Amino acid sequence: MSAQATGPETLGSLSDEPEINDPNSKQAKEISGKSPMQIALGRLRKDKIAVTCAIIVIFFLLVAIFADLIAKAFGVSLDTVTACEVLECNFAEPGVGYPKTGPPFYPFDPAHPFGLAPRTGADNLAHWIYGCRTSLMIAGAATLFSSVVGIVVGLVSGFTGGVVDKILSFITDFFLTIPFLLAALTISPIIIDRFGTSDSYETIQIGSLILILSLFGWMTVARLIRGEVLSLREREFIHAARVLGMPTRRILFKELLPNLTAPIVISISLMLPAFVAAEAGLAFLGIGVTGSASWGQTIANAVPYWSNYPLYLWEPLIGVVALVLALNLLGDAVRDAFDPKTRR
Amino acid sequence: MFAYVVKRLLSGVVVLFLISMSVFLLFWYGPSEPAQTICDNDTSNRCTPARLEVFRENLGFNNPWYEEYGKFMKGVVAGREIQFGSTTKFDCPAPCLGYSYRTKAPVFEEMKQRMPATFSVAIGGAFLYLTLGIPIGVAAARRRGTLTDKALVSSFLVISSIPYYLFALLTWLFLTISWEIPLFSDTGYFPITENPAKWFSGMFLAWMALGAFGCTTYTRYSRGSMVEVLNEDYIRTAKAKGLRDNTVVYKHALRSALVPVITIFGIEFGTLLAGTIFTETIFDIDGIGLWSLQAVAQRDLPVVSATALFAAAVLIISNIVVDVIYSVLDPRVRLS
Amino acid sequence: MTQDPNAKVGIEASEIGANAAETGDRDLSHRDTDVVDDHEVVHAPLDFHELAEQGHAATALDPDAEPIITIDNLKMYFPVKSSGLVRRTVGHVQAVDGVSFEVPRGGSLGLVGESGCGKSTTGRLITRLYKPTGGSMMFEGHDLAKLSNSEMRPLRRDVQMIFQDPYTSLNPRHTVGTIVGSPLAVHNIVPKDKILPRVQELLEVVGLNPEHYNRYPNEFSGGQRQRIGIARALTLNPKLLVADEPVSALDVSIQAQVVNLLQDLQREFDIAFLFIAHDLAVVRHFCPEVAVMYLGKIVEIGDRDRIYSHAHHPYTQALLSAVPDVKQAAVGGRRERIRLEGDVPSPINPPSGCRFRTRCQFAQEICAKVEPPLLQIGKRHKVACHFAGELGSHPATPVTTDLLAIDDQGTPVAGATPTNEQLTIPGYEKTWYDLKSKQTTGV
Amino acid sequence: MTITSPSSTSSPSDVDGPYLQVEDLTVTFPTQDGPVQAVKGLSYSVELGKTLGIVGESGSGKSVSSMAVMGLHDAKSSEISGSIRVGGTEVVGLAESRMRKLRGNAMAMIFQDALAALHPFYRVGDQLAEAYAMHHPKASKRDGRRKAIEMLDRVGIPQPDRRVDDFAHQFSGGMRQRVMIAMGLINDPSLLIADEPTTALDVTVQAQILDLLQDLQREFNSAVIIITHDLGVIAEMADEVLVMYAGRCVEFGTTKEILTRPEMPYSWGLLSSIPEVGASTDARLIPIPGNPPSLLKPPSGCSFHPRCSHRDKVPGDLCFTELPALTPASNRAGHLKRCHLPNPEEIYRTEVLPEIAPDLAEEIR
Repeated sequence: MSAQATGPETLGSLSDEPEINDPNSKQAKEISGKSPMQIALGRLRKDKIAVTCAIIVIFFLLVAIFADLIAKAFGVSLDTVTACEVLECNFAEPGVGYPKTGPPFYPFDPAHPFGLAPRTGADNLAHWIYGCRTSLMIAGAATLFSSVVGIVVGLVSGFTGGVVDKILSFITDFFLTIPFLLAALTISPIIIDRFGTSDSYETIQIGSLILILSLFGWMTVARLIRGEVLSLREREFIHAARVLGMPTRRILFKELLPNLTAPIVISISLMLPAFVAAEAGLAFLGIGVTGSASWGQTIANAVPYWSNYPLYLWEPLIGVVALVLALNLLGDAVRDAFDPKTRR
Repeated sequence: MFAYVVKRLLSGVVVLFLISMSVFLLFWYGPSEPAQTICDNDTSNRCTPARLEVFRENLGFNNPWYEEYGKFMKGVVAGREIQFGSTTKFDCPAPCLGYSYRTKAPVFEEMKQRMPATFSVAIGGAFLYLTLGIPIGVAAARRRGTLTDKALVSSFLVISSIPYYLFALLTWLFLTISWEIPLFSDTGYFPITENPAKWFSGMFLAWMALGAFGCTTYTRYSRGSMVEVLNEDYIRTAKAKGLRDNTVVYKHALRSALVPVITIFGIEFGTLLAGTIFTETIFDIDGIGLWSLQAVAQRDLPVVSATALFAAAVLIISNIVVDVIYSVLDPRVRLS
Repeated sequence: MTQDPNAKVGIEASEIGANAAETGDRDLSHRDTDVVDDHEVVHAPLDFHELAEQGHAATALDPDAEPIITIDNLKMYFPVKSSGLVRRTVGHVQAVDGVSFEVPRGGSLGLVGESGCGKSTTGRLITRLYKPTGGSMMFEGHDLAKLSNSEMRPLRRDVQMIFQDPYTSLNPRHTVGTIVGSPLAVHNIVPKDKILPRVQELLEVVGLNPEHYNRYPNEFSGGQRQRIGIARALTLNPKLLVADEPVSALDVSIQAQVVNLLQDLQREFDIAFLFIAHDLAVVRHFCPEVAVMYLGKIVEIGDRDRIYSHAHHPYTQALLSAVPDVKQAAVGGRRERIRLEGDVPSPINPPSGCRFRTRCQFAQEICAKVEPPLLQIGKRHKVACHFAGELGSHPATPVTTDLLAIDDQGTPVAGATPTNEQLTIPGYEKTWYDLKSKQTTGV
Repeated sequence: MTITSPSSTSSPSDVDGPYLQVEDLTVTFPTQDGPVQAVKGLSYSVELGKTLGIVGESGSGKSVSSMAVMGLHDAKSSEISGSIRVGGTEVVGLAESRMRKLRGNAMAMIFQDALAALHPFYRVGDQLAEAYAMHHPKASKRDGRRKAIEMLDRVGIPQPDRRVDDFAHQFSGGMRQRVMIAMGLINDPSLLIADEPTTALDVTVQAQILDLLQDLQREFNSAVIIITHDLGVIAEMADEVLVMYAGRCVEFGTTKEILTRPEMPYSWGLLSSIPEVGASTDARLIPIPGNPPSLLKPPSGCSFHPRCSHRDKVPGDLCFTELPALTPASNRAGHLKRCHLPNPEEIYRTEVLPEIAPDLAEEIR
């Protein structure tokens, strides 16, 4: 009796649904295996909130990527203007320094759809668009760097154990003991002053901000990954890989790493919104990005004008809140999709 | 347990040492001249290069860093003398964290003055969000799956997803600027010993902002933790004993559910105590957070390093306290 | 490789959900990922007689088989650290302490004992998941205990392992094809395009649908996953398989499927098994030879009949009497049961002398003083007990005194020399010590 | 180490009617993929002083049914219909406050995983005393503690007055299960449900626990339900056996009847798929093919037909289309089976037994 020869013929008697039992049938071939990742994505696709949030995030991403094109299409730019050309420069009267066109005192001006900033006369829309780019660029790069560092540290310390683990854990704990905000406040101006020559000031500032955020962002990933590796290491499939004679590098990257997708995706989903918020927060305190457009900086500038010109504050504020909210809710949905036990 | 605490304290001291050294080095090799700040602040004279050089010399910036760091450490342990300008000499008893370049006041004294403000903000806020968040979370967990639960959880999720400082900022803008509600309009720190009513009304808005925001996150933590515990086998055992629902929930489930919440709380409370920078900045409360922000902007090295050390010390201690509490709450945990 | 028709046990699989419902709403959450499809090769008979034909009686012993692996005085001590400021090593868990045995080529040795007795550690030492503290493991001229990891690699093809938990022994992120084929890729045995056919062949051997190589483990039931684990172990054509509790995590009716499959594979591919289990009945069925472990030591070893019908060690006797017996009860009444008091002592500080003495009703002074040697008392039967004897006829005086040159209290006798030379030999001698005549005899 | 003499498991019952009576019990869990009927039309009864064994694979509904007896299913996520009478009180639909008075008092339950089932943060003594105090509102704290020590002593825990202040994790597996039993018996319940009480334990410890349960039952004269997948445990403990498959009772009878003259192919399969320590080495191990069925889409007709190797002996496609009724087996009182086979007794004797126990088959012939 050979399987190939007799396989299909004997099927009928065994099942009430013989057509599905046939291993060679069309259905069986179409239903190819679903990895846990695919299952999670499938769950995510059915989640309406997740889809909405993803659309919002994609919108901001597009704005950030095509900032130049969009600004050109609206005919706005970051260029500094002579303030008194667009602002009311009469210092003796009330409404000092408010724009001559558009909000808050004049009707909508299509040349400046978001209005103009008081005191400087800068275009709000241009600042908003480039602020979005700054925000996502910094948050994205910081997330990337801290994930890579965190994953490597977590993998190594979890898998090797012993002295290496002790040293890496001490470093992780050390960085966790440093209050992030204070450290960022202290370090960022120093780095900027140190390396910021006048022509590349803006790039240096953004770079140093990314560095600082990454410097204080990797520990949670490292801890998460380490914990996960410690529990995975005791799973029998890792023993099986050892018994098969798999080299350690292969075990780390082929056996362990694929099982870390969930914690990695989860920590990215937590980091991205946190970094967007942190970037804006530092700028709000006057210590983050000051050389180029940033939502946080605009918010700080707009607070004194709140009573007369609330729109000036609302624009960047809604930008930050919408982006952070969408990222957070999406992250929450992602976490649910990967771990159905924590379902709300 | 005692050995454990000692061990942790020792490693905490090492961490503090490393942090103070890093701050010191950062400023030492940092680009901006700390002497410039103190020279500019010396309002009686214009800062000439010659005067700057005097300040450099006096502050020890012409000596190697380890020499100065040694002096600093000696000051912390035994106190020392500090000289500003050519004439003024100050005696700085231990623990000497130096004199502020800006105000020329001893840093330790200034810090002591500002601590009550920060502690008032942190303790009041934490009290509010715990007393609100945990009961709401427990109630939601008991009604899990119902419409109320879902509505509550999703609305709290939305609120807690907003960056805290924007939440606080909007609270302040609306309540004091737009609506000018009297109770909230006079924010700031007034010592409780002088005028408790004024202290209360000055703190109230900050507490509200911290409490309302923190309550949403703590509701979610405690709800999640509670839901998990309610699925445990020993809860089924408790029910099988014939215990009342309330006994099951409040005696058997709540104790286990609180353990992870307390862990998170301990660490976050440490961060709060270490300096509520945003809260103090937005509500104009003169505490450690605001102080450190100003010091950074002014390159006031002694103040920055003092706040960094203070913050780290608070975090280390709160971590140890959390671990000890954990081992008391959960008899399975043995500290080693 | 020829196909054994017995290998394909007929299966109709169905979607699962059953496990979840057993405990009510508590476990329903994982149900949607735990869908089981029809993965098994579906052409076995549902006729009882054919089914019975495919079932097996207990495996028989081949007394002339050469040993494939010889374990001699194997030791594994895990350090225990103190909990002070300075973490010193304050003791050792003596998980395995001087174990010696042989596994015959193509045969199977069962390793039984209660949890914590060191049987799983022994299995992991042989597969070199741990490096032994001492002793030797001779396998085809190599001492596995001394090899470095890289020297061990080529030998791993010959020594493979089947794991207990079908849910954690398969990497959830890999397809079945990758899991079963990875040994080939690791050892670079066949070209890449030959891996898939080999994988499909193996899946068929273990009774799974070879078309389902691209499925993920979460789509299979526990029994099917265990088959995948077995296929992976078979990929490299091993000569020795360490099976660590291979059926204890499975449902009763599935256990028999897997035991039959293992018997088929053993016959067809001539694989030697070290079969580790706590279920004495399954071990009796699968293994013609059995070793009983207690606290890191073998207390009794012998062929099936000697262990199950003529046990001489009080622990073996207690263990056997504790197993509930269906047919006995069905015929009427219960067997006599030996009740063991207390718990197994800590392996960090095991009792002196005989480790079982703290729970043994026959224990005397000598048991605390002198450790009983694993003495050969029959053609294929060794026991480590001063008072070895069949149930109800344990001797009143120690049987080992002459051999060890000690008196009844365990004190060395001046002038006398120990006479027994074969105490730690892994296999069996041609001659043995006859308990009745107290003489060394042979056939 | 002592040798205990074999004992008979039955003791005379002096109450009229069974203490627990379950009739037509159905438990349904609504899920996203549709309702799951975990228990369907189950009826059984247990008298005081008697032990009923419930046996089946995972997913057969054995735990679900006894959780329903204890009223431990969440009303929001389960639907229970039928009738459960405990000592004459109808439990289905009973108000929670009255149900609570029965739970832990008239009936108690012992769970499989004692480490998970005991609260990790409270001393075992306090947990025991709590169970006592709940149903003895007048008892003082000291009474509760004394009772706890007394119960720990009763279940054979050495130094009970010291161990009463230990936590669950400080006990060994067997001792922990004894604590669990002490907690179940502290209010002298008339009905005790033991859900896989020895599954996670070693054989020697299992033997201790089973002996203990039997001694205590004789002493307390309670009705006991023991749930297990191990026929050996059933054989030693139970007076009567209920075999469950896919949520239904498929065979019921005295232990001796079920183990010597089973009349349902699933019971045969259970007997043939486990090896025996004492059986002949010629006995074959014959598995039940396939896997347990899904409760979401249970098979048509007889739930067992997809795995049944005797269904071709039933005329027509009865097994595929029609659910067999629970009918009396070959004229012996109290033995019920759910099967279409016309002559199961003969098939078992002539076909099955010679394969799985050649020695026994010889004897009977």
